[in-house]
Amino acid sequence: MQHYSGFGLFKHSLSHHENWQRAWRNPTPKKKYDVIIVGGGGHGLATAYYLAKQFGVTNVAVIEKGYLGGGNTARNTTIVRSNYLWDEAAHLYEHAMKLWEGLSQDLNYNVMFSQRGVLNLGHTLQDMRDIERRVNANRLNGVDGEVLDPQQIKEIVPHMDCSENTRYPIMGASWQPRGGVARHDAVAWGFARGADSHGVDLIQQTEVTDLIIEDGTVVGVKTNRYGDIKADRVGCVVAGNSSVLAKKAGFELPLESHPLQALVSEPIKPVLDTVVMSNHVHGYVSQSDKGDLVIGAGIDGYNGYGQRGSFPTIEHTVQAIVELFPMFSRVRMNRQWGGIVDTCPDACPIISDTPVKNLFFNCGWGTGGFKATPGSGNVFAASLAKGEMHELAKPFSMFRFHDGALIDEHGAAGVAH
Amino acid sequence: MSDLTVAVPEEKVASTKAVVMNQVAGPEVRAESPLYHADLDSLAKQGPRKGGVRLRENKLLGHLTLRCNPNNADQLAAVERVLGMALPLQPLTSVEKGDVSIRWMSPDEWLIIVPGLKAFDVETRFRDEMDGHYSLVNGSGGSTVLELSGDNVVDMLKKSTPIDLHPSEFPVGKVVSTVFAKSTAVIRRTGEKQFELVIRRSFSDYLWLWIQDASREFGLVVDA
Amino acid sequence: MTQKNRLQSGGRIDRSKPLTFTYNGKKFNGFLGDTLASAMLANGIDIVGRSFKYSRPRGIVAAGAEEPNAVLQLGATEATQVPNVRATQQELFNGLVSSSTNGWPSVETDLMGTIGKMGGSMMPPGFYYKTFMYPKSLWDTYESMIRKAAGLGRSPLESDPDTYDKINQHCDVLVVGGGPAGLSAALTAARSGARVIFADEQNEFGGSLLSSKETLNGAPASEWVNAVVEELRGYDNVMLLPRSTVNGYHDHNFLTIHERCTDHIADIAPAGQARQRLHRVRAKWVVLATGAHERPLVFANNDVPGCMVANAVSTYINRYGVAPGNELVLMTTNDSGYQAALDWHDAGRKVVAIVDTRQNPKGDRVEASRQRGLNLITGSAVIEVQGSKRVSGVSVAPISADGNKVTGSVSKLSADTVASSGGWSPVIHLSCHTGSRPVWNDDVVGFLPGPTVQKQLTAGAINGSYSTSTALFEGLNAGLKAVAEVGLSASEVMLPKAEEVNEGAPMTLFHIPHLKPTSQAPKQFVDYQTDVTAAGIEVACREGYESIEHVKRYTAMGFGTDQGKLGNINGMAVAAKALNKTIPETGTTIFRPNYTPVSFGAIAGRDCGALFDPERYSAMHKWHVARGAKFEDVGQWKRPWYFPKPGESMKEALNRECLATRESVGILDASTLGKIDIQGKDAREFLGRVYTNAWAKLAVGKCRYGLMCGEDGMVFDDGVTSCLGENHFLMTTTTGGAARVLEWLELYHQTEWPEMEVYFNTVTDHWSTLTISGPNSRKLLAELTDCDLSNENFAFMDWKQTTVAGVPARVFRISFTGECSYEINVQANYGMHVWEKLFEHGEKFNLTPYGTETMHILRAEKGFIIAGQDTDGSVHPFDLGMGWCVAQKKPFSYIGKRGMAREDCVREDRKQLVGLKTTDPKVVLPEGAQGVLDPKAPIPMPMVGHITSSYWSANLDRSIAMGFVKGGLNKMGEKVFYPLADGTVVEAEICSPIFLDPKGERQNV
Amino acid sequence: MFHIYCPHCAEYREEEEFHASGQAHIARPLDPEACSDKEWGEYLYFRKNPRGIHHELWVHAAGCRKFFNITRDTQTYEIKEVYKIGEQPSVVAQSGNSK
Repeated sequence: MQHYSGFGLFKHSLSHHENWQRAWRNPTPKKKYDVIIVGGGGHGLATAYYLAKQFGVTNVAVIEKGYLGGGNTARNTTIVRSNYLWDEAAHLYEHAMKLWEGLSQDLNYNVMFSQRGVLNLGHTLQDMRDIERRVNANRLNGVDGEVLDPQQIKEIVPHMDCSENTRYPIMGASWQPRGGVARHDAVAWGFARGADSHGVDLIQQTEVTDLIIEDGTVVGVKTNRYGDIKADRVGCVVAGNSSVLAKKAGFELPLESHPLQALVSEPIKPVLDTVVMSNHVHGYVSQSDKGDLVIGAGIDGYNGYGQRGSFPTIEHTVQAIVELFPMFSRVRMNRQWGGIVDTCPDACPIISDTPVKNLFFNCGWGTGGFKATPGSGNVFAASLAKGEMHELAKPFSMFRFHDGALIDEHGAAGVAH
Repeated sequence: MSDLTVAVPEEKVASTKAVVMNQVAGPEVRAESPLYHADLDSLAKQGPRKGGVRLRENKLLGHLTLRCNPNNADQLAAVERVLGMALPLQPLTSVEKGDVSIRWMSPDEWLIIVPGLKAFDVETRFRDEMDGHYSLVNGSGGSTVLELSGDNVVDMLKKSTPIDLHPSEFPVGKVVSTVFAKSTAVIRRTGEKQFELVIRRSFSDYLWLWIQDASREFGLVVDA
Repeated sequence: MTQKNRLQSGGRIDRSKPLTFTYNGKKFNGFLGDTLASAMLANGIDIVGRSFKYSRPRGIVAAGAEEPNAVLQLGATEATQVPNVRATQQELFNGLVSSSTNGWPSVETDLMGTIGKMGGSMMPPGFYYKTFMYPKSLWDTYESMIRKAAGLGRSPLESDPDTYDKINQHCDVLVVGGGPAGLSAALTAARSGARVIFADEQNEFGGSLLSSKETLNGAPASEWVNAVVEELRGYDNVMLLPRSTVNGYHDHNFLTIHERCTDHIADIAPAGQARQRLHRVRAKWVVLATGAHERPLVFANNDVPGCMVANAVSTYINRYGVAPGNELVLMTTNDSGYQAALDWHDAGRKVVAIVDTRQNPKGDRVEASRQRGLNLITGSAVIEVQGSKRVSGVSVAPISADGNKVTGSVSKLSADTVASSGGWSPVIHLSCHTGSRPVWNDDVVGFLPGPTVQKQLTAGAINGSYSTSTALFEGLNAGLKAVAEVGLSASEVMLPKAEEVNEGAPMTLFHIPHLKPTSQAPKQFVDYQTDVTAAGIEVACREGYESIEHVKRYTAMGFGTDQGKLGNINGMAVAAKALNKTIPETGTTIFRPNYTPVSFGAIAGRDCGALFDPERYSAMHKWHVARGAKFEDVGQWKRPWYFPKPGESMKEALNRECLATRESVGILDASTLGKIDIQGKDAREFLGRVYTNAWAKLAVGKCRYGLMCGEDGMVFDDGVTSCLGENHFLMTTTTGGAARVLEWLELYHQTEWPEMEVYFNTVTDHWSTLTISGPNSRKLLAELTDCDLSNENFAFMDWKQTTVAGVPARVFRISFTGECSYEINVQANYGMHVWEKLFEHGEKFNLTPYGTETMHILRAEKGFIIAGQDTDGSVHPFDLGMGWCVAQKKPFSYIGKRGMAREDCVREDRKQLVGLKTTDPKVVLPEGAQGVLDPKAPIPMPMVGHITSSYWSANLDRSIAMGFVKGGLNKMGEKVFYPLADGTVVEAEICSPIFLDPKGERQNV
Repeated sequence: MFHIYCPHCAEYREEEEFHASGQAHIARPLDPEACSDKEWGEYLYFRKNPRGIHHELWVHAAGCRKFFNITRDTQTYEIKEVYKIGEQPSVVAQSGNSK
């Protein structure tokens, strides 16, 4: 793999950048793989990367119906944090956080992971109880976090209205300094380049039309471009399309795919250095390195695969942002878009074996997918390599919805993010 | 006197076994309508007399919600005996006779508005006249009626509700329950430029604030 | 200051109305009818900004929404700053204050520019992904440098003084775009009597007709435009919306229109007026007549100020009376481009040459040029521009027929303006918003609107129909179809006669070749605003970023505030060439709302500040305010939290309220509790199905507490329900749960058990609920009612109908404090009266008003739960130690029963709610503290449960707490430790949550 | 924003008046006690979530407060039909898209 560095840039500038290698190959698939990963989004590519690099399973293909990282990886608001309430979730997301912290160097691809801190605002007494509860749990779980009062918040976000005379005055916040944002596309591309360099075949523009299942065991996939491709194990990491794929395998999932909308302002000079989130007035905002305010809206209440939602959701979010930052009233909204989030009843993901042998699913991340990307890929890779679920993944079995061992993160996952 | 637990003879309530009480106090007791504290009366005296929107609170009326079966002829007949007019069965329609009016709210729900002092009488007569499965609930304290009119009343309403108010879609007599600002309202057209809003008590201060704001560019006239 | 580029005559500006404005601190003049851009050009302002990445000087290239460079900061005061205003869309007003956004120390002499020149070659697309990684510790420093370069304009730092309106609209036909197609569509629809909304982003209707010299019926086109607009104004079924951009096309024909009401008058709206208004439109049919944008060609140094889109040149001359230079070179691949040269020549300026990339062009405009004796160079292209802050000359060379390479020697021409035309791109943005994928058309050389499920029609240039006569005709047909669809018929509209212009075939060419390979040639810009070059796109493709989405994201093409209106197609063409694919093979380009940016204020509308969210009040709210209550937000309700006396701390107030209530009598405004009237012969059975406990035997006149669970067995609400009559109940819910519970009951009644005879109606707002509680509550109430309050007649958990203070009332003897307690319910109109009467008589008993906090303390002393505080959706009744409230023998398997029997729900070691006494009675545990059994254990520490409720109890003179502990119900007396953030560890003992009066005698006194 | 025909009010209203209440036609098991944890879990949580034709439950929350069913394409968001509780859809997905 061609090493990226400032010096490399200089060297290539002398040859007018004519000699850059491809970031990844464009291979024709083999007839058979040890592991096929369906879905070339961030999670799928991370899974492939760790399978090859950490677990030595290199005979791997990632099959993507569109282009790499073209799903929610390309559509989210790039927030990274690990301050989840319940032990199971906190450990999983903190595992991801630790990987984030060395990811650019590990991949030799700058994913611009920027630990500018994440604030979760509290506007009611119950908000503050929940914040205290979560931050205390985080501390004891080894996740950084503290509870701030309005004065401390004002120091971190001087332009936010922390006064008493708002409809829902800010009473405090939880603060995770290690949280932040990352460059979403770079994460997918960095993992893709890394996986490719370890021999993983990345098959784009190829749709998995069906799963080949022989007496209860998956043995491969059918594709629209290359016919059947055999595999010992198949991992499905297709987010919003998981239910559709599960149906082909003959089972249902406890999932509903909803539109999740987001929007950006025009680029403006830096005015906001941290990520601000509020469950109660329901909005969250950060400012990208390009200068846009990146704003997340809520989830629409209906199922939708249309990658767009309803306008009132946008209106309510913008009202929340203007309530928090009255001065943004004259800043202008540039673009809005939608992703498809596959949500579980308990707002926690499914990383699980399935009723079909050797078929594994990694889905149901709802609004929490991007921040988990390296951790999700890492534990899923471990599970696919061994054929049994990784310790951190076990609590997230799809079968918890039978025995009732749910992990209710609605509080921590309150706002879409 | 105490213990008015049963306001009507036992056999009468047998049909529904529901209790009815006269909830109206005597004249010596001060009753405060939902917008009492907005002091509309003095606004009516001192406020501007010209403007595109006029508002009046028609307060302390009897608000009765009737739930019954529109396919039960006996019940329909009973309603006519009590109110002297038939229930409007067409969706989104209303009827009015004298000081009594009926609004279609849902296939099995009607909002009946009568003078405040008549409420108990009407309730009692319903219990006398009507049999079978139905319910009659007094909500008089929970809502109030706003009469809105003026050349710009439609413009003001268009800022507040997504309902299409064009005469072709919303003729006189039509009634809808819908969202109004961030609350809800029952809107009824009583004239070309005249509407009636039934709003909930706990939202009334917010809605009063909203209506003042939405009317500002046209001028708001408060009537007593 | 003189306007050196202003023509002596012509244009739609009002020369009798001069205006002054400032740009970068300098004063300039313009006229009413100018845009900021036309006025800047009139004054010979070449540089309007510096480019984002390379900091190159940039000038105005277009005349409308597609302008990528002239993006300025507006605003005379801090509070009225507006970032990123497109000068080509901003009407000039007197006193307008503008400045360029990038460039240091100034746009004229910019140091970053030199850095850009040097560093530019080190900044290929995605360079930041390839560097700034080592050493890891320096990333923060690198990033702060990157952020310095971020953004264009700046946000105001003060609150917006203006207001923004929102209005809901409904119509039969919404016509988008006021050009010839839109005008004939609107006219046709209007004459049929249909309800029409006609919107255009510009200050006047007419579209392309305003910026050309063409005639209709032999007269200037504007005459026809005026006539049509006049007629439309006369119809009351037509709403005309100039200065209104249809910026979003949403599902089921819902569109948003952004109207700028006062931006053309001043930078702050006149008193009483909204600055902008957002129209939320529901249209039965939509006619998109949004026109097309001309594509500039991609050639070396095509960003030097003076390089413009051909059509923009015509627009400035014809509409604004401005010739943006003296010596013009026009490069075109098609006939329409010639118009710029003709207009330039007719304006008396020098046309240096018309460079046509086609070998032998023919067509009316070509002929017209020849007749005017213009210098026509065919089969050639402008391969490079000279000049830095303004075009000084061009290099022209012959090119191959396929346009891929330079075939001959280069000649240089002197010029100060270069107009280019690569053909037109239909404005299909709106049709893309609802998910319709555009379709490439080789004849149009552009994307056309794709198939859609919306009730949408298109007319004119958006269909690639560029001639005025076709546009008029398609508009007419769209209008006819739309009104027919809504059941109306239109009287025939006579279309005006447009000039027939014969055009030769255009050449499909986007990227002009250079002597050197693209990678080595001077920069050839594709997307000006994001500094994306043809070479950059080639690098991206070379590196394997092959999908057009990858190319766009890797290079940032199309991510500017113009969303690539000029550049996207050119970029796709360059990528297609690099990948040996066709443009459609490379992918489509999807546009999202907004078409052009919209102020957040306009989207928020009036739902901000005091109107952000309703404040719900009880009938006694004004009294609470007068008493100086502090309020708590519970849902949308403002509930009194506590009633501090002057100078009293919160703790002092709470202690006083708690003691007074237990020692004498306190009063709580409980009106916010949800109340649902339930009638019908099956009401009782229904209660049995939605509550976990038994209801079969509850007698008339009795009350009972109930727990409500979901099908998963988890508690979601609770409250007391009273039997008013045999078939008549009054259910109370939590304040926050009221709406949810009512919908829950309706859901089950309507979808599961429709056969049950029961009706539910909310009476929450109807009743005021005044709760007096404490040993003297009976004495107090006795003074206001003649109801027999003796235990014999009126026992605990009874209710009576009576009168209180002369007001008919229902009084419920139920208690959330454990004291003898009466909940007085009166029609809310009398709430204040009764409340005040209670205080008149309550003085002697030291009647004390208390709020939610004291209510919480008093109930916690009794171990009563608060749904939502002591529950979180993951606990069932047994977890709460409330098995007593779960019926086992009810015949019907009520909601929650099966759920709480699942494997995980019957585990022994589930977290269970218990009481907790701190070893040091003075220490109050913080709510949310997490308990552990071994405070010395290493991180991550195994946690056993958290504190849900914790207070100082003045009555017990110690702290009390409730919380969850794994298997806690079997661990009475055992210790739990709470490690706090400050490093201290609080030790507490597990106990019963009933801290006071365990036998429950006080409530029966 | 959706434009939804309420079968009870008999006219189109804006989405703001409605709540989506998830998949339609999920009958509560008649004898919950007889259900295994698996069966109960599937009743509680497992959904079809189709891409394409979907039958869903909505309530006219700010209007007549009645629940009703909608057949909607979850891809185009096109509403194919609206029908009352107790009625069956006439538009169904081919080849088991929605089964």
